Amino acid sequence: MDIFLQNVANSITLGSLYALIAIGYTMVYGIIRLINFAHADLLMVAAYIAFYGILIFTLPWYWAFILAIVLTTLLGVSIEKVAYRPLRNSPRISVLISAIGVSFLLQNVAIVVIGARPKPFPRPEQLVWNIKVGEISFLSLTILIPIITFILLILVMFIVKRTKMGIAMRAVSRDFETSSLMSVDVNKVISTTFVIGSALAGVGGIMWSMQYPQVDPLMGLFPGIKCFIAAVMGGIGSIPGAMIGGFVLGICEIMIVAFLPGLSGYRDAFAFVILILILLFRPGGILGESTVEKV
Amino acid sequence: MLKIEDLQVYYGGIHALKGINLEVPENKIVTLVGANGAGKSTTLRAVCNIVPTASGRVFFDGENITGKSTVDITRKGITLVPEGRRIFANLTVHENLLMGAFARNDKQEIQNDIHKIFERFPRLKEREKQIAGTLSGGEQQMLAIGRAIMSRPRLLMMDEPSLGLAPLLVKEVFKIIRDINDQGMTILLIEQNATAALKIADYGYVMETGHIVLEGPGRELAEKEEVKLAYLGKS
Amino acid sequence: MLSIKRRRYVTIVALIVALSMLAVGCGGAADKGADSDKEPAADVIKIGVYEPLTGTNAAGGQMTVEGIKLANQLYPEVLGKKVELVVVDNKSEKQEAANAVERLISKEKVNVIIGSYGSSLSMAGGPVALDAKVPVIGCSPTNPAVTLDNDYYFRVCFIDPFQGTVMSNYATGTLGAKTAAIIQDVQQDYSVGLSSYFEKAFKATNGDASIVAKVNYNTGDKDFSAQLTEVKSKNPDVIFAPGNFLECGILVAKARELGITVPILGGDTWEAEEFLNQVTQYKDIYFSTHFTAEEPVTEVSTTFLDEFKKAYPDKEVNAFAALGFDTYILALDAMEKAGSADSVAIRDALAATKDFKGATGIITLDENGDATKTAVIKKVMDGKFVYEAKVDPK
Amino acid sequence: MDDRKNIKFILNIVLLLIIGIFLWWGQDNLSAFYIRILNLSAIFAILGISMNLVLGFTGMFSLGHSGFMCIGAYVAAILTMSPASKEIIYFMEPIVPVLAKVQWPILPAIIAAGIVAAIFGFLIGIPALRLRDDYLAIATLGFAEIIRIVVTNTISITNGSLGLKNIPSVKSLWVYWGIAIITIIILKKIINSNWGYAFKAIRDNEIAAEAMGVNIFSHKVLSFTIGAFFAGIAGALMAFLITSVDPTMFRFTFTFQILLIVVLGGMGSLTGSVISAVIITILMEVLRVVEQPFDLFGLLQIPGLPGMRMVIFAIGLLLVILFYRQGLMGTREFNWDYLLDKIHSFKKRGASM
Repeated sequence: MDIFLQNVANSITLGSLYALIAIGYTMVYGIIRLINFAHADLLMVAAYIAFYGILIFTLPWYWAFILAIVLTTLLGVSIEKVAYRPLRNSPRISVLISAIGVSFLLQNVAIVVIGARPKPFPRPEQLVWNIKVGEISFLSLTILIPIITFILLILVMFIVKRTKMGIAMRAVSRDFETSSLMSVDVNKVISTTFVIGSALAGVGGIMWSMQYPQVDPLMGLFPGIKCFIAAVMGGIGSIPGAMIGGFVLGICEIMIVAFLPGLSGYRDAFAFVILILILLFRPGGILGESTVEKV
Repeated sequence: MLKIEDLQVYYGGIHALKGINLEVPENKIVTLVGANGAGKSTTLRAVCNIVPTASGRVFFDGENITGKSTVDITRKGITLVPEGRRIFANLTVHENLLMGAFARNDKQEIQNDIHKIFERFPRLKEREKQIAGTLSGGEQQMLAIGRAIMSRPRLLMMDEPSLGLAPLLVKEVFKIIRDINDQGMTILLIEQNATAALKIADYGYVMETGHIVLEGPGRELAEKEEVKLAYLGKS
Repeated sequence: MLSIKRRRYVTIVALIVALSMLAVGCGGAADKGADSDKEPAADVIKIGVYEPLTGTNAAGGQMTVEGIKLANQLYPEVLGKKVELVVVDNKSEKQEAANAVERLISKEKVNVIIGSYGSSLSMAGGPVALDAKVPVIGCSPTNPAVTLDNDYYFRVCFIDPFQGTVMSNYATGTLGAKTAAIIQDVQQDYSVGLSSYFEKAFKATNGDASIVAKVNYNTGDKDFSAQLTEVKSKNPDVIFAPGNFLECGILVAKARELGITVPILGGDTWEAEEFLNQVTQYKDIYFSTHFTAEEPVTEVSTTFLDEFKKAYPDKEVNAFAALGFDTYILALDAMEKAGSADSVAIRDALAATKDFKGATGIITLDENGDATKTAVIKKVMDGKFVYEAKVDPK
Repeated sequence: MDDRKNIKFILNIVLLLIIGIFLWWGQDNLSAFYIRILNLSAIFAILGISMNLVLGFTGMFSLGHSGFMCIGAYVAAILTMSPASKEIIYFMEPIVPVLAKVQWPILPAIIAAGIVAAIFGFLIGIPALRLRDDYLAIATLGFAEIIRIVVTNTISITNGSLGLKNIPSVKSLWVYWGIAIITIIILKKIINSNWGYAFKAIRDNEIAAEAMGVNIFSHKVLSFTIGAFFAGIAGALMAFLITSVDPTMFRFTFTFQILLIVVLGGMGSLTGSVISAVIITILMEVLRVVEQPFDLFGLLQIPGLPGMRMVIFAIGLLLVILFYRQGLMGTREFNWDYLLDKIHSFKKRGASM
């Protein structure tokens, strides 16, 4: 029983991290139908800014975190301006290649500027401590991250569902042209989307590196792909879907190792198998309606 | 109110508009009729700068608005009900109407206007919280018109509002157009259904492959032999 | 219309110009290489180094290069000629490693090569060197297959079977373990290799049922909670978890966070600041390595230690720097013994290496070209790597 | 026009002859380093054009190339390694008996590598190609990763993460460039056949293509399978060039390098891909300069910057996709007609003056 509860705790930690990052993915994808490959690298950038903020500029951790989120947001918005906006009317393949290019560039600039060697991420003691309940032990983050994820989920849902900008976002996601006929500045709406998405990436990057306290230039690669899978599982474009997808993926990954340790080497393959099955048989994801565009 | 001078548009290599001159006086219904592909939609889209103009000028209230961004143009009081309705299928009826009022900030007035629209289209009221994609064609057309009105435009441009609707609904749509006009809104209407359009229009233009070939008051135009022959399907 | 055609034309011209420049550039570089090879060959001996300076193995590669450079500063000459180091990055990628070795041999005309951290990279470079008959000295590729069937590949480190066995003996002998769990990175030859030798040795002493769990993860994973929970449920006396310091740092820290208190054992890759930083507040973490600063084996060790502290005052002494150091001085020694910088002569001298005193210990190369030498066991204590024991080869 | 045809035929022969002479000369006179780089460019050229067939000519954004390469490399390696080597190298788990005694010559092994990769391409293509654009991209990337993970875990066949070594070494320019040229010719023939027209029709407008009677799905699968076939061949060649393989070689990041080649060369141009494959492979080596530390007039020592090469390539990729989307060649091909026309018009102009 202890083992099972421990595994539940493990699942919650991993699942809520996936969920947090997946929400950012799904925001951006939902509006402009672009797999923002650079999203994964924004995690890395946020982690490094927080890292340098704390260690080099000796900022208190909360300032370092805020700074990291702000700068990551700025970077995310600039990426959209420079690399995606000029391609707004181009084939989707071009934008996708551009996204891959940006991701490639961020990683390699980080390697050149910071170096390829990983660095330990300083965990603020106020946020991270060990909790022991009977035989189960976990970090305070196991509680903190789901709470943050949930708060952000509510916040993002509120923005998208209740505010004027949110309605405009959904309108833009459907139809650029008609939106602009309604006096909606499409560029501004998309920028706002990237503000939210990148800020979420910032938070995600910081949470990720507190949980797995190590930063390196390629650290975004795996969470990036996993969280995209989570977003697809939940129904890409659906914000509660991303949350559910994140948790489901996290739980599945932990449980496959827990119950079938012999197959633990196939853990990543398993995530991809789920992805492909979902794409093929339920492209709307767990929550979404079947909205894959027809020709 | 709207004045178009020698408007030319290219689509890639295709010369779609070959110099259009057109005028829409205040408080009138002006219609632009012509066969499929004559360039009617292109004219409207060029006014809103959705397609770029190669040459020519567009004046609105005497102000040159050629080349201004779509958002700027619509904020000046021009609204287009696009062909095929183009409602936001993923938004509720209510949200669609709110989108129409996007440029406005007067919350109370917006509520009043929504109320008025529901009075005019009771069917929409019933479906207020419903996702717009689930509406029938006719309801969608009502919604598209309602959404356009929500921006309180001074000039309402409509692209084929009767397309794909049952005859009974077509009639209703034209009645609504009349009504709106009666309340003081200027309308530029595009129709393939030339009979009905010319019947309600104060003035009409006939287009053919990028040119305006005929113009005149609506009823007069409807009587002309060549118009009848070409567009009114006289057998 | 015309402008489009002209642009097309311009593009093609630009392309041809670019290509010819490239060709000339390469040719030029080659000529220069050839020139500098003919003329200064009289007074320069070139040692090539191919190491991963970027990519997943970057940290190991960089540490090794630090050691090699240090040795080069200390001993800049051999046979009365200046030694020139040519360092190239292999990006932790195989085809790059093969290119790098080929480049060193045929473009830079090096006499002997050092490298590489990461056995699979060494296996990519090895055949190239074998074809060209240029000897390579490996600093830390521990996979037995590296030197297998390759008369021109040597190494100054011990190999996985030895390392795995050493840790198994240490676990049973000193730590008194009767059961063990293994956590391995299935994508890493190093991790899989060490694990299997550990398993063999451990089963031989403690019986077939003594390995109570064997779980896998993949390079790049960050979450090991499920694997560790599985291991914890089996209550082993020790855990053997060899692998990249990148993943292992997080893994070991996580194990402690989960309340797993039994000793955790690993291999030589753990000796990196990056690993230490992750596990600094924990104890009972042991690993085998090549070198210790606390019990200098030879006088060379002392020299290395002193000089390393002088050259890199803010860095922790590590085995990879020491191994890099040894490869360099071993290369110089071989040249002196051969009395020439001829590659084949160097190879023969290397093959005959016996009781060579290096910073990491006394090195004798066996018939495969592998070093038989003392292994060192270190542990993490008070935020430092501390010398624990020495294990001699049998 | 018959004249023109003859001229073109002769020119083609001459071009091949020139290439042949260059290879013959190069084999004996170029240093092993240049030969290796040229061979590597040949492999990248095959990878580039086979990806271009899928991406540039059929308009399917597949990111699964590294997976098919992986299959090809392993098939070729296992088929050609000597039984003795296999016995030594599979020390974790012995190789499955069926494969233990196999030892094929190189060429059949290369073809087998292509065929096995093509079979996998076919099997993956049938479900995956029901998807489009980014969904297709992410699904194919997923398949490639699954292949790699399976290869890592099936130790008794692939030797797992330990990889394989002692694969027969092939150094001849003739083999690599010979296969590259054959690939180019075959793909050119395909592209100028009815299949090719169907591919391009699908790329430009699926609805229109369907209306014209093109069976969209089967042509997509066809293009994908052909792409996989040549990716497998390239993988086999990679195995023979490096003589050892392991699963980490074939991460999806490798596919991005091929994508770089295709985009820079021009999506939809075979010659573009070949040229950019050669240029990028060479630049990869030439640009090592920027990573080496160097002295500025003995005054300033600029430390080496490992990773700078990849930054340059990333910027290049972005610049091309943002400002010059057609890449080097766009959808054009190098062709004699263009050259002959030029000469012709030049002559005319000369005459009229």
